[in-house]
Amino acid sequence: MSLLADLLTIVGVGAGAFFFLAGTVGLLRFPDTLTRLHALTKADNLGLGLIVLGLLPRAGLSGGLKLIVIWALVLLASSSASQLIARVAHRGERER
Amino acid sequence: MSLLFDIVLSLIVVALAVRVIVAEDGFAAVVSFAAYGLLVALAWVRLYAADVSLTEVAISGGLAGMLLIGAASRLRAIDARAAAQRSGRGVRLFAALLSCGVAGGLGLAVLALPDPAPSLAEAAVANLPPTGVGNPVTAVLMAFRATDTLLETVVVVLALVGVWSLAPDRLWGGRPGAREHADPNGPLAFLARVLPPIGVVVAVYLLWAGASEPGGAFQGGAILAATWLLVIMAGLSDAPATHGHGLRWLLVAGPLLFLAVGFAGIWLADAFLAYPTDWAKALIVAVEVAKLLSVAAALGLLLLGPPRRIDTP
Amino acid sequence: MNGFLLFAGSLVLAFVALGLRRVLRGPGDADRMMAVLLLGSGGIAALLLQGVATGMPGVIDVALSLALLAAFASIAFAKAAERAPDEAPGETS
Amino acid sequence: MTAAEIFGLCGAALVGVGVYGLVIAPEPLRKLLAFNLLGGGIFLLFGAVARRGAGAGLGGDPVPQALVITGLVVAVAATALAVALLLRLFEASGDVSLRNDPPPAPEPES
Amino acid sequence: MSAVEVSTAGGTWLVLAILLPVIAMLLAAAAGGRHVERIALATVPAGLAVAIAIASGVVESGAPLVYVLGGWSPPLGVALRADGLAAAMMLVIAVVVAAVALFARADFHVAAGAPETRAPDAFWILLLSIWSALNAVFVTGDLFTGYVALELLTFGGVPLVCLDGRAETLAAALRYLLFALVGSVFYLVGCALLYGAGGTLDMALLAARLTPSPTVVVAASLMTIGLLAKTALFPLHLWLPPAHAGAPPAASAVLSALVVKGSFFLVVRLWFAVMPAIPGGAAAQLLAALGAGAIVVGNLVALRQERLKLLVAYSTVAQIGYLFLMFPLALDASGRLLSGGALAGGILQAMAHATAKAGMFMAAGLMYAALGHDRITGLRGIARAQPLSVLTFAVGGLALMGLPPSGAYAAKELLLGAASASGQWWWGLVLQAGGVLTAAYLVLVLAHATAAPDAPLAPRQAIARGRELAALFLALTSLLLGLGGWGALLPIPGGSVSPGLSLDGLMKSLWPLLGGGVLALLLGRWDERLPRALAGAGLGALRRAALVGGGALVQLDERLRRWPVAGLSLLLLTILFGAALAAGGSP
Repeated sequence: MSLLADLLTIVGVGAGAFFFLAGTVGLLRFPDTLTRLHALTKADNLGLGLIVLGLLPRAGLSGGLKLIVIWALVLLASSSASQLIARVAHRGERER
Repeated sequence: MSLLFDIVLSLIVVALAVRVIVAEDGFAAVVSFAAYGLLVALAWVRLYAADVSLTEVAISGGLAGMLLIGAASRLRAIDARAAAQRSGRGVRLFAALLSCGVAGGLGLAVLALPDPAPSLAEAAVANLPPTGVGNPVTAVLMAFRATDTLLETVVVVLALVGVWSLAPDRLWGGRPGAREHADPNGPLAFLARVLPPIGVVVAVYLLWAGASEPGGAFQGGAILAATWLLVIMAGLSDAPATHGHGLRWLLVAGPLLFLAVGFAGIWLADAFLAYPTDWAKALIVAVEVAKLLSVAAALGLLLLGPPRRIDTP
Repeated sequence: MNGFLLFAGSLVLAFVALGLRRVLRGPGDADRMMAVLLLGSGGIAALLLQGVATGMPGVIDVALSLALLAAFASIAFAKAAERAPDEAPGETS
Repeated sequence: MTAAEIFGLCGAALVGVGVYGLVIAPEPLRKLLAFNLLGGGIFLLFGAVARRGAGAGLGGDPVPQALVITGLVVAVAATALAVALLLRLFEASGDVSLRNDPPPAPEPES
Repeated sequence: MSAVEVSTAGGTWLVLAILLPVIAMLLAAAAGGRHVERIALATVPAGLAVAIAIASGVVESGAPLVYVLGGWSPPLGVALRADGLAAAMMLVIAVVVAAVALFARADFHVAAGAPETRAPDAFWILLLSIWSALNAVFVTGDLFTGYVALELLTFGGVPLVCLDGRAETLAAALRYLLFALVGSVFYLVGCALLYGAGGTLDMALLAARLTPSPTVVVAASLMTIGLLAKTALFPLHLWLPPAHAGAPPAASAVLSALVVKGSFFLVVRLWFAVMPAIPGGAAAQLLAALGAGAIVVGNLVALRQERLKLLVAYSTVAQIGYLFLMFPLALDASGRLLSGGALAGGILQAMAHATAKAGMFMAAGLMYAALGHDRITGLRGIARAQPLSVLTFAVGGLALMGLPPSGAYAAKELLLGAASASGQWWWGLVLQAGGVLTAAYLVLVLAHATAAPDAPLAPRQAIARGRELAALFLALTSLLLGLGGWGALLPIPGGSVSPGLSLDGLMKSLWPLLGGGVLALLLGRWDERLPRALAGAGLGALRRAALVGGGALVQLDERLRRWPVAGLSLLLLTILFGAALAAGGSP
């Protein structure tokens, strides 16, 4: 059981870290603002989700609940924030 | 391993700080500053100061970040003009030299701090029981050095009076900020409907947790203020008129209750701002609740700025 | 295991810090804001890993506050950007 | 080397960067950012002092930590006042340069 | 750990001194409208009574009053302590606040039934907060509480500068705020380092615990320079002239007489109460050298001003310089108190300046109100139209110049005595020269004000007699301050200082007037008649030469007041002070 939990932690956290790497690469390499934005939000939502998943077995009940709330908040925030940023970027391009 | 982490974190923080100063673009400087604030919050965790980290996140990251980003966008027009007045190379070099001298002196002072370090940690823990709270930082803020905290809440109110006094005469007592016309179906309005309940819960939680764990009225108040500003920015509720009596009493309620409890201490516990042992925790929590509301209102209004419009009947 | 968590935290932080080069490059303000957004989630991840690994009280609460306030910088940015063109100096003086 | 020393030196460096910016930056908003960097550096110095004073089961001396919390609130109030002043000056004059001394307070038209 | 400190009888007054204005300020902010003025005016007598109670308590017990806040004694808690210095300062500040409040009623009155207006609301609240902050600075025994009080003082002072909302005053306020903030954070760094070195921020405990070390040297130099920036000691005075000259008269009086005294007093505390074991001989000489620079540049640039309020503001720059002459006279090479007389002289000088300068700014404001301008060359006839205002200006100027029995005279005697006792004749010379320089602008203004007008002057606005009397009262207070003796509160050798009311003493102090007259003739602004008269007397070349010198000083002052230059001076001085302190440490 504990082995299984440890395995979940290692896989989850490792994969999460990888997605953060992917998000960074996307932010730096992708050609224009909107594609960068897409890549970024996908990657960091997924990355944080996987890390939270990996940490769940080690966090206890109330701690785990908090972790999930945090993830949900980040999902909410980043989707709205990216929409807002996208609007600004879109308008900026039209004006240019 | 963790030392390496600290070193890398410090280097990134300093690099970001340098960029804040030397960035050509004013907005890039502000954004770098926001990133810097985030990383400093991590540094506080590394320094075993979760209370400070919470404050840094809520106040510097949340409120100051919003404030500065807003200001940078509005001042964009004159940014280039101001930047053209950059000092000559010689002056910059001389300034850099002197700054290095000051920083070097400070570094020397840090390394020369005495060993073993003097500390009040033991005294604080030993005197914790009569205050009734479990978090030593809260005990320092609310009991051992409560006077500083009291004066600080007054400072916040005074800063707000100062900001309001910048309004043109005819707008005195009016509402701060521009009138928001928000898209009721946009992402902002959506956030402004979903987040406030969570924000209130988190603020109250931080206040409640503050008695025994990291947290407290300032952190909770800052989060409450940010939540309030979100609702205003989304256009779901207008900024309040600054002549309102309810608002003004709310602003001073925290410091006034603090003062009242302080003076009651002269009779009940033989000293100003002393708490009778049995009542200590209840009184501290009561003051914290009032402070939470006052601080939230004051910080929110500080960010909204001076009154800018008068209601036309 | 705790060592692994701390290491992963450092790694995530290092990755997102690299993304900060976008702040320098731009070209638009939107690109700059994105880098901060990424740093925010990365910071939260690093805090969670720290908090679970060390068990220090309050660290998870820091992450919670950060998550709550993560969107605020972007909101302030969007608001300011939509207001900027229609405001000229001298308006209220 | 300890974490306290590392962040203490980091604080010292931030103070250096901050004062440089305050002296050199021509834009007032940048000066304000520099002031905040300077303040942040000082708070980190407090943090380093607090960490050195760890004891009695605490990771740091709570007194300097509490002082930093007070200081942060004061600093944000100062920043808000300065921003309000800056924006008001911008509205009133369309310029916010502080580099050269403005002719001090000419008489209002009588 | 030291023995637990306990509150003394009457210690509660110290709490009231800080918090009475705070309570009033909070109530005023909440109630708004007419209540603001009423609450403020009701607080004035109460605050005055508290200051008197504290002073009499100190005199009676012959020891500082102490209050341990919350019963938590230092090092963990905070103690308030009022010694004689604090009690004397609080007394004078209370008197000035009372007079300013009476004076300001005309400008910031809200009539019955009128809607709430901005400037009165803000002014009274800011005045109360400044009073509270100053009392906190005077009685605090804790460095960090001092920091919070300093910030309270700054936040109270800055909005006063731009109370009338003109762009120029907004710019002046922004400069003031930014520079004052730098000053505060420099002070704060020192707090962090001293806590790291001593494990407390309590002044008395730190004094016992600190030993010379690089940490303490760096802390001391940063704190000193930070406080100097807030006090506007030359060459860190970039913000003062525009800020003090642009504000409304009541606000100028508060800013010039009161606000700068807060940071000055903390310098005194730092050097005399916190670091008695830190050898600061060379650094003290440096402090006084800056003071001497302030006296020369401030006074001479004041002579070249076109406007009366700017002249008075520059004279404040000079007077701040006087305050720092006491450091090398009062401290010996190892940093311990050598001459209580010099310390008492410095504090008396601060008290004399607070009263005289407030009165002079108010008088200048009244002349402005009557004339609609304050050009010095346009003052002709004002002495006939407004004799009391001109008299106030004259009395204030004479008091600052050191005419017996003024506070400045007593201060000068004490400082001169200390200078000759310690063989530092050069500071005695500066003190004497300062009197001549002060006399110069006094003569200049009075010569213009008393000249016959070309046409009878019709005041634009009737000036209430009460306002003139409030200003005159302050100037007279300064002139009669030396009669107070002060030995009960200040460490004066022999118990009291002679008021110097002999014919001989009076004659001696009139000499500076003569010298000042010559300087005013050579350097002042006059209309065409005078230069022609001088040329007729063969002195034209001399005046031209003097004007070239004066012009160079004005140029120098302008350069120094540019932002980057002032910033560089700040850093350079910090490093110089550090070096001076470090040099003093290694014998």
